Amino acid sequence: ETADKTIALSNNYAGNSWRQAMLDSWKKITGKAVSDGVVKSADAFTTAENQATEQAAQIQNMILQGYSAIVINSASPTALNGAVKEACDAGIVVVSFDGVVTEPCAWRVAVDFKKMGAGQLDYLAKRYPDGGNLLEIRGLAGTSVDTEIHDGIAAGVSANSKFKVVSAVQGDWTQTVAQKSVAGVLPSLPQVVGVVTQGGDGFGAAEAFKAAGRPTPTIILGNRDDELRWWKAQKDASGYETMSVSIAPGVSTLAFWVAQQILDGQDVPKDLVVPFLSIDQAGLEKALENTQAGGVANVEYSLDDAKKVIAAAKK
Amino acid sequence: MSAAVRKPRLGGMGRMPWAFSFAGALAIFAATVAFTGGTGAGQILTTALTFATMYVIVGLGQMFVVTTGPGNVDLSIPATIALAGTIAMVVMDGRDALVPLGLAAALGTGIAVGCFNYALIRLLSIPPIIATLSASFLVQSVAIAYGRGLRVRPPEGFAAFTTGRVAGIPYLAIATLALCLVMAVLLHRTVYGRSVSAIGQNSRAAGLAGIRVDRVRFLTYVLSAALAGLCGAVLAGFSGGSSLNMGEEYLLASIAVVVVGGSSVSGGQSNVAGLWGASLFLYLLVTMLNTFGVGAGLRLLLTGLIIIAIITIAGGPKSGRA
Amino acid sequence: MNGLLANPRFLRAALPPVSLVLILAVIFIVQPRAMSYLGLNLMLNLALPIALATIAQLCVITVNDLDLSIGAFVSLVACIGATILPVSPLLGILALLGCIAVYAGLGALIHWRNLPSIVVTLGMSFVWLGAAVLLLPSPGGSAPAWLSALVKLKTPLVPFAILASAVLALVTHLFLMRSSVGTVLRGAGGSPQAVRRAGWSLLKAKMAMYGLCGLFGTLSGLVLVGLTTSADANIALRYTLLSIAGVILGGGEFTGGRVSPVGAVLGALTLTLAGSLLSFLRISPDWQIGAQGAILIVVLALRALVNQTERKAA
Amino acid sequence: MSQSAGEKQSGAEKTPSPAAPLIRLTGIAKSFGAVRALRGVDLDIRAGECLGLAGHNGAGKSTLMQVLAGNVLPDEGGLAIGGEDLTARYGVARARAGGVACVFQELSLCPNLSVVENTRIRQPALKGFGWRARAGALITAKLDEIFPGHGIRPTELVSDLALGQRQMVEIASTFAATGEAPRLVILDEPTSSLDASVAAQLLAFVRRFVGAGGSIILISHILGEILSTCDRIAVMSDGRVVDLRPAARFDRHSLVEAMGHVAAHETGEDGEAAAAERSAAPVVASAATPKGGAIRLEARRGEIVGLAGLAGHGQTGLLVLLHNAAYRRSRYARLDGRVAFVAGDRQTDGVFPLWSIGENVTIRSLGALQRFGLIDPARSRRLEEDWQRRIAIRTPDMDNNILTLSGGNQQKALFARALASDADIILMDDPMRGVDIGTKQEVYALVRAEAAKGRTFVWYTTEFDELKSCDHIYVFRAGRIVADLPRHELSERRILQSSFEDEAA
Ligand SMILES: Nc1ncnc2c1ncn2[C@@H]1O[C@H](COP(=O)(O)OP(=O)(O)OP(=O)(O)O)[C@@H](O)[C@H]1O
Ligand SMILES: Nc1ncnc2c1ncn2[C@@H]1O[C@H](COP(=O)(O)OP(=O)(O)OP(=O)(O)O)[C@@H](O)[C@H]1O
Ligand SMILES: [Mg+2]
Ligand SMILES: [Mg+2]
Repeated sequence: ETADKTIALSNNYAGNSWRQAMLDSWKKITGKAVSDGVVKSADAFTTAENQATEQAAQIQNMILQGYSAIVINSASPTALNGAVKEACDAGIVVVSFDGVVTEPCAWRVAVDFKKMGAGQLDYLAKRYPDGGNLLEIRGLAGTSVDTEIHDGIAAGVSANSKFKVVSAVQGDWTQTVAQKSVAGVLPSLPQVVGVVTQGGDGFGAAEAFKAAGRPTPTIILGNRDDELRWWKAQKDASGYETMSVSIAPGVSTLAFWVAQQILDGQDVPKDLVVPFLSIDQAGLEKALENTQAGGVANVEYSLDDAKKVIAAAKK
Repeated sequence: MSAAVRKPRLGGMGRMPWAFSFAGALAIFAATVAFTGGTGAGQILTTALTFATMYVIVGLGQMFVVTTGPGNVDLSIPATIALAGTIAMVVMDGRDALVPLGLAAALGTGIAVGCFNYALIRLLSIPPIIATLSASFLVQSVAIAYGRGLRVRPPEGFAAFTTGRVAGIPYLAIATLALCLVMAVLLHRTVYGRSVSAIGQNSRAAGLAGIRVDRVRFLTYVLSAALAGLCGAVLAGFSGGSSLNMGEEYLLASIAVVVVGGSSVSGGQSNVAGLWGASLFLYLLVTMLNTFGVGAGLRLLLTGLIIIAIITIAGGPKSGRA
Repeated sequence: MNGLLANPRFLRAALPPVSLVLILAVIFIVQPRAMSYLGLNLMLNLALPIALATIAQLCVITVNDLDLSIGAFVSLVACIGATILPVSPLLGILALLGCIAVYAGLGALIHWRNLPSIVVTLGMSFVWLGAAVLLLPSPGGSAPAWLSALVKLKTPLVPFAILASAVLALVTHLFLMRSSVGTVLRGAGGSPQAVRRAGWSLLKAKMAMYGLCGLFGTLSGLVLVGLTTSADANIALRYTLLSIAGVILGGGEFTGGRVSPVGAVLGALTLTLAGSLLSFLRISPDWQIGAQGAILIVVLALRALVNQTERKAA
Repeated sequence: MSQSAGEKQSGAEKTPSPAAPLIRLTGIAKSFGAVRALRGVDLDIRAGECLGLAGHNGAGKSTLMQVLAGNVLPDEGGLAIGGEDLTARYGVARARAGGVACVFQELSLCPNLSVVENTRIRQPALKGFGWRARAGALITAKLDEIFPGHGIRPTELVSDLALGQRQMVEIASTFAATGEAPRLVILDEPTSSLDASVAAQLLAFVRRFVGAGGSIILISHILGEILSTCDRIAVMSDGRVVDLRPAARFDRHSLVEAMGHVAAHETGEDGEAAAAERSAAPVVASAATPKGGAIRLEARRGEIVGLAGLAGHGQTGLLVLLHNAAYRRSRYARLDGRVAFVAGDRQTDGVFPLWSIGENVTIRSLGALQRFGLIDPARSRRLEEDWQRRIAIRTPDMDNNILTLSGGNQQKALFARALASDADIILMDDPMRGVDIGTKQEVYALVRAEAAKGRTFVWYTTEFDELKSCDHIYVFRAGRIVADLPRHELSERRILQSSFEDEAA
């Protein structure tokens, strides 16, 4: 029974479409949960800048406001540990997702980022049995997600030794930055067969290749609508093939239900794994249909989904 | 540019403060080309020109603001870029016929932000650095509430223009060069330009010399925000749609191109040519380090050291009298 | 009393504490639970590193410069504190001392070549950040236990953050505003030429102020990493703008050596509390960012009022 | 200048040397780029004397003193204090150790510090516990000694003080000493921003100081001051000492002659004093003082209106008010016509330090120099050169930076800025500070000629002589206009009476 419980979302950044979709999903699902009387309230909070210190202060304020549970998309896996520990000590349930925290008292709804990186190489190995040169676009320097995906890619490359990463540039998970970085190195690069990414920078890379007048390699895409549409256009025109890997913004709703289950007294393991969102050549049209123009491909979770994930983790 | 009409008149100042940025850009370009063994030199230049234009456009506005004196800086540029880009794309609605309207909307957004900035600075006498920062938070919120983070694609024709080129030279660079010529004339040959410089040196004296200080500063902040708005529209066209975070890198970049380009941060002195040098320099620097395959940490470190080295060699302004 | 209220200088000095009290009052009304030891502690313990960074910024502003690298520097110190310091304290301390020395060196370079501080520190912000990324490519590390214990000290009656802020304000006030050395350092901001003509070395003054900036930046980083227990390379980038805003909120000015350490510390606390107030108000996420801007504007608008009385009095 | 060498020799011969010189300068030369500021100066300063230094603007007086104070290293020449050769490694510290202190032409106080704190900056020995009390006592004692009735509180911020008060603090803190008193104090135009009574206090103190065995170098463009106060007078011209005699052997006429100017004829002193009626031309400017007061300032077309009174009693404020009224509606002032301002405090109100002399001159006239909306370089060049000639700005090239000019020449550039403009009304804020006597005469003539052509001048001045050029005079006290004198009623006694009435009552 959680009808009198309050849950807060602590979000550290709102400046891109993924985060906006994440907040939208939260609002949609929790709004319904509140009106159904499942929980008393589910407020969302966002900090102005993507900074761990600001988010730590935000969490401390939530403790003060007496929330029953805090759902966190963290700016840093470790820098919030102090604040998270304080929340736990105050008897608050803390569930982290996407950007998870390492503090043992918190729950984690994690995506296997390493697998997300390695999976790209598996796909490319199938496409190009002879291997070839790769360009890697990395995320924001100094963040854990960037490191983990990169490690996954590196592991994939060493497992498929015919591939070689000839250049790695910083994309900062920002399309315009990725476009600029790729455009800068392209002139000096040999032929590349594929571009491995962290999801979301693919379209920028495609623009850069086009501007340089080079043939478009297989670019691993993310889940933004414009990327998918570009893919569709290429597919219709020339049978272009690739894949898309990403995290569904709706994972926030899964975290919400997990928090609700914990408050409900259910036994929930600390580490839960959600599959990342993967779209293949065949699923493209369907994904496009379900994606809002200019938005991102998304999956929202229900209470039952959450129960399934929890059950799977218990095994 | 038009300063050359008369022999350089900057008494004790470095004679050509902008030359260093060009020299730096050239050196870095040479190093890059040497590393790649000459492949892609032309290509690198072309892309450099493309990306430098964005820096130059926002740099122009920031330069005028910085010239109006110490403490004057516009930190609302990134938020304005995001908001204006979004509005422009929504107004253009993917139709080429609406491009002029979209550009006007972007400029209008910039002008509105500029007015708001200056209202804070003047009416509430908030120091510009904080005023524009606070304003940028509000603008960012408006952008979020208005655009909802959705990406609207630019009209085909507009996108083609922003990415197109003739003989390896991007249209965008040509257009920006024309804009720069206008700005240089504005800076050196008009009463407004002289007024900006005078206010930057001593605003009380400027007022007593008959300059309408408030009006000039107002126009300057509006100009800066309008150019940021323009940059937002162009950037959205260039990168296939607007996004909320596309302005982020322009906060530091807009300041960096102004100061590396040889304008004085203590106000009163500026030049347009240096913006190009500095923009090319900053772009080529990242490209070079990317080409060398330097990791993120080392790349940041080297970027910083090279900026400091350049400014140290170029030296600061020498004061006239002991 | 009437005379005091009419005195613009007094009003200006009173502004930072008044804004702080006002914002605190509103918080107490909106969220009565904040009115407790625990509440104050939760709201303010992350204010201490900000206050330290603000004082660091104030040192540089005193000599008419601006430090755009303090946020990156605090991040680097936090990284050192979470990686080198626990493993080999001696090396860690040496590294920190080295950082302070680099700061003092920057002061010397800026004076010697007559460089604009904004450019040099802008460059340094890349350098510090790069060093932090090299040191800690992905977030982690852990702060030495003694450091965490120290900054999380449960002092009786008044939370540690408030006590420490008060001590910080007092010490810097005594040094900068009351001591004979501090007077010369402020003079170097007010009229460098006058100070030089009186036979003081401007080079030493700049180096001292930059060195102090480095020192307070280091303290800020250490306190921060003690509170968060681990670091990442981007952890404190925001401190650059926060610290500038804090100095201005505290009644300081960008040029002319007009600064107030007590005001600056109060300004830093006000900024932190403004963030808390926003959480308590439960604004729609779309407008939360904008509300931060709005609060800054409101607090600074009070300054405008004071300035107006000042102009009338003149 | 051709006769100068001979005169100098004779001067040196005829003055028997009663004591070994305290300081001996030999062959000091200094160039700033192409400008040869000093071309080999020999000068002795004796203990217990007041040495006057006169010379046209840009003669090199300030530069020589900067050398003496250790701020500027000479290119050539030697310097000895008390017979000891200190040429090598001379600097501020050496100068201090030798007992040399200097009040510079440009104020050098820190505006953000209080009077006490500024005293501390000057006195390295003031430190440790209780330094504030000691510094306060020191500066108060010195201020009381030199300027009785100064009314300056030691805890006040310097930025809150009027210009004249700052000058007093500067002088007092230079004379104040924790340990040994300074042996030589250089005063570079110390009276330029003091009103007559305070200046008299200072000069009286100078005599006392000299009487007690100290030495003073006094630089001033007010010849009466130099003649009455100094023991010997050295005249500089174009970087050389061209004449040096005991003061008694100079009079106003010969001093001016030695400086290279034709002796000024005291023009129009009482010639037209009979013209009693105020002109009937339309009123172009009128203003009330914001502090109240019954008398309104009125200026008619073609008039020269003088503002008198002690320095810091609201004259500058009223001028700024009038200036702003030309652009914005004002409660207090109304202005009918275009306006230009000549600053007296040139550092804060006048000069644009990054610009050339030419740009500084043309800034007020840019509107008229436009063609098709753009500034026409040829026209502005013509304007610059025209005014360089008309007002004799001493520079090889108007493209040089404004700061390469001496103080007085900078002032001339500001004059040119206003006179070259299209203004009908010209507001002058004690603009002759530091302008040499020859130029002054030329500017007076220019002002009168322009007034005759219909321009109106509102002229605040601290020098009584300048009021004689005015048609109508308003006297200020405590922010109000307290007297309104037509020229034929003007007398030094009337002005002083009005200025001091309160204190007298
Ligand atoms: N730092 C400097 N750079 C260039 N020229 C200088 C500098 N200082 C002085 N001069 C030049 O040296 C000459 C002597 O100047 P100085 O200030 O000594 O004159 P002065 O006799 O004090 O004149 P005034 O009575 O107007 O103050 C002038 O021509 C001046 O322009
Ligand atoms: N409109 C204005 N804007 C800014 N400052 C002003 C303005 N009007 C007056 N002031 C300042 O107010 C002060 C008061 O000036 P006041 O009239 O007392 O000067 P004053 O009598 O001419 O004295 P002095 O010229 O000797 O300093 C001046 O220091 C001036 O700088
Ligand atoms: Mg002089
Ligand atoms: Mg005055």
